Amino acid sequence: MQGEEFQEDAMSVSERVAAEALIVDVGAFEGPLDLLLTLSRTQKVDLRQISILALAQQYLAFVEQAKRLRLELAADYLVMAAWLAFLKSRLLLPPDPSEEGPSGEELAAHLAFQLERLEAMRNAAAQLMARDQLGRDFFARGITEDVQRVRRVTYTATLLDLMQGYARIRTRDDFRPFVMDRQHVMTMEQALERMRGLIGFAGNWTDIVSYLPDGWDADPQRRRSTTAATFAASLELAKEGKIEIRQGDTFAPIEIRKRDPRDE
Amino acid sequence: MSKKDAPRNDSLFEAPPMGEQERMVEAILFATADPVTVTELTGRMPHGCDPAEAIAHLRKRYDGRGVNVVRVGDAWAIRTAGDLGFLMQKETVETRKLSRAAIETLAIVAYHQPVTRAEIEEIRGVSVSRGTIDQLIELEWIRLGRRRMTPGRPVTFVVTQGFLDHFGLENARDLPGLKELRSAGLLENRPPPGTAAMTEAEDADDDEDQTELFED
Amino acid sequence: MSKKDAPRNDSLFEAPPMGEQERMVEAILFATADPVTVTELTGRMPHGCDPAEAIAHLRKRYDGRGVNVVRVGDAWAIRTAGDLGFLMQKETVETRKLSRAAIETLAIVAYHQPVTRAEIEEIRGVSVSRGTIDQLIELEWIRLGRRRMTPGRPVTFVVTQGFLDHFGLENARDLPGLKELRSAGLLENRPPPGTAAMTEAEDADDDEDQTELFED
Repeated sequence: MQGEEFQEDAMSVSERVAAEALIVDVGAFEGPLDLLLTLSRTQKVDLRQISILALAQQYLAFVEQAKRLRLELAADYLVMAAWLAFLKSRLLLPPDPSEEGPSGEELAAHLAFQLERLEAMRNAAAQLMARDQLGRDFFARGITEDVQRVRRVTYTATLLDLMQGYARIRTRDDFRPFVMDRQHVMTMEQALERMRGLIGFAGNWTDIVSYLPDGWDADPQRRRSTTAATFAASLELAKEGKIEIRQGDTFAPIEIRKRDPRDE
Repeated sequence: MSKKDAPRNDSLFEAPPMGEQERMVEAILFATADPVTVTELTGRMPHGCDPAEAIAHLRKRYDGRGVNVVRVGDAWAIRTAGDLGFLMQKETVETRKLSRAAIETLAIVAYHQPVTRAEIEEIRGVSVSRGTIDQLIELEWIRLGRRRMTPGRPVTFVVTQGFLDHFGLENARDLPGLKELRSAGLLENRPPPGTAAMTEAEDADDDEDQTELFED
Repeated sequence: MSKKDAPRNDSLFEAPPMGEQERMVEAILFATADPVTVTELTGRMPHGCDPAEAIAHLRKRYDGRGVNVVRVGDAWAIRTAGDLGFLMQKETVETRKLSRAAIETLAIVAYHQPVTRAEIEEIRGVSVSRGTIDQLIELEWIRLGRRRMTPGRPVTFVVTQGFLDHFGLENARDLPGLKELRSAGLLENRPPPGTAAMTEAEDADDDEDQTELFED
């Protein structure tokens, strides 16, 4: 231990300058591990054979000097300093069997591993960046043709569609009256329903024509249909005993009125 | 490595072998976004190169390949071979049923060809939209026939070979006549089984059409 | 030839001859800047084609030429030969210079993937800023991998096909010095001795990070 201390005091001027430069540049370090890696390079040995004890002392000396220069060190540097001081004591003192936790050697080995791994990753990163890179050393196609998504619609029709379509047009005349009739026909059921609603108000004799729905007398077809339906409906109602029908003469207006049950 | 600093024309360095020059032209044509002129190639390649000759070699090399070296104005580029253009498209095919108007129009052309548009309209009882005719022409099922020798010389429409192929007909005269349609049950008012929903919708249309007709 | 799966597919059409298939693959690879997978090629080429075999032929054909057929993960691309980069100064795209932190983080993800943020921080000895990860994700060089099946289920990061493409790697196993690093035990994730409790705390932190990531 004495020897180690002496060694530190015996640092050459250039080493001392380097150490001070380290302190001034502390902002350039990415944390304590980075700093430790830089310090370890001064040992000029393979990282596998590095003396963690020497490194811990270097680090602690660095922190001391920083304090002397009243430089503010980030908290993690101080945490690392505390941990390295602990590690140093573990490495120097004979192991206390009553003490729990990993031995100083284990901790030192892990720190050495961390440093070696960090350095390995830095080398790997450098190798990676030194590779030929796309767009710098080798190149992709300059004129690209994007794949066009074409949505194509195909129309289908079968011969059956065609024939049915033709048949539909050519036979429309055949169907026309049928469909037309429905358009212009009032059925007896419709007339009956209509009259049942109205008959309650027909206390006096009323011309049956007044029961025809509005607008149905303009078209002759419609007038015929609705007249017939209404007449048929009134016969039905008479049969049911709901109304009475009378006609003064041939072709005279047909009149209806509600049948009063008291008349019986 | 670039030898562009080599002094003047009587270069101290020999130009790379033609095979190398060909590789260079190949790489430049591949990576550059625009067609490249020979002048430009000369400027980019090492001193003493002969890009024009390299292009000639490269062009021969790509002859018949999936991509070709083509001339674009006074410049050169690598382009996909014309016959492989279909690979640059991803088609999604959507099948739709032809509209009723189109089917009817097509049927009228098939049964009455050559037929004018006015005649089609007369038979259908409603006007035929331009789009319907266009669609059928685009499908290559109908085409323009001879002009009718009547006043106004209207164009006529006839069905195409493509139409016959599609519908499996030898010629349009093979189409069954009305009598046959009726005996085949195609003229019944009742829709054939399986087409109920469609026919119902059509019936709704139908009614409208007819109202239209009777309002005339 | 390649029609080994023709009978199995019961294809109605015979696949084009291998020479034709090679042309097709050539055209497709030339046309696109991004690597194309065999599956994608199969989807774009006619039924019954064997793009993998066509690629093998094509690769041989372009061996030593100005442009080469290169493998990028499970995809294929055509790239200019690395030795001709000097001709392409004009094409060089100025990329944003990556910070040391970003480069190191990228290397750690590449060599240790799948790797959690806590592990990256453990290796670098400092916390990894959100921006660094974001930048690498934005460059499409890293992406989220599966969650680690440890307490807290932290997300992991892995490198992308774009990363492989950019650095000219066939796959992540081709990373320089990977074997040596592995045999030296430097890619192991050795927990610090006697820090079980601490690791749990880290995992808890991680959880927060993940929430953050997935909320984006």
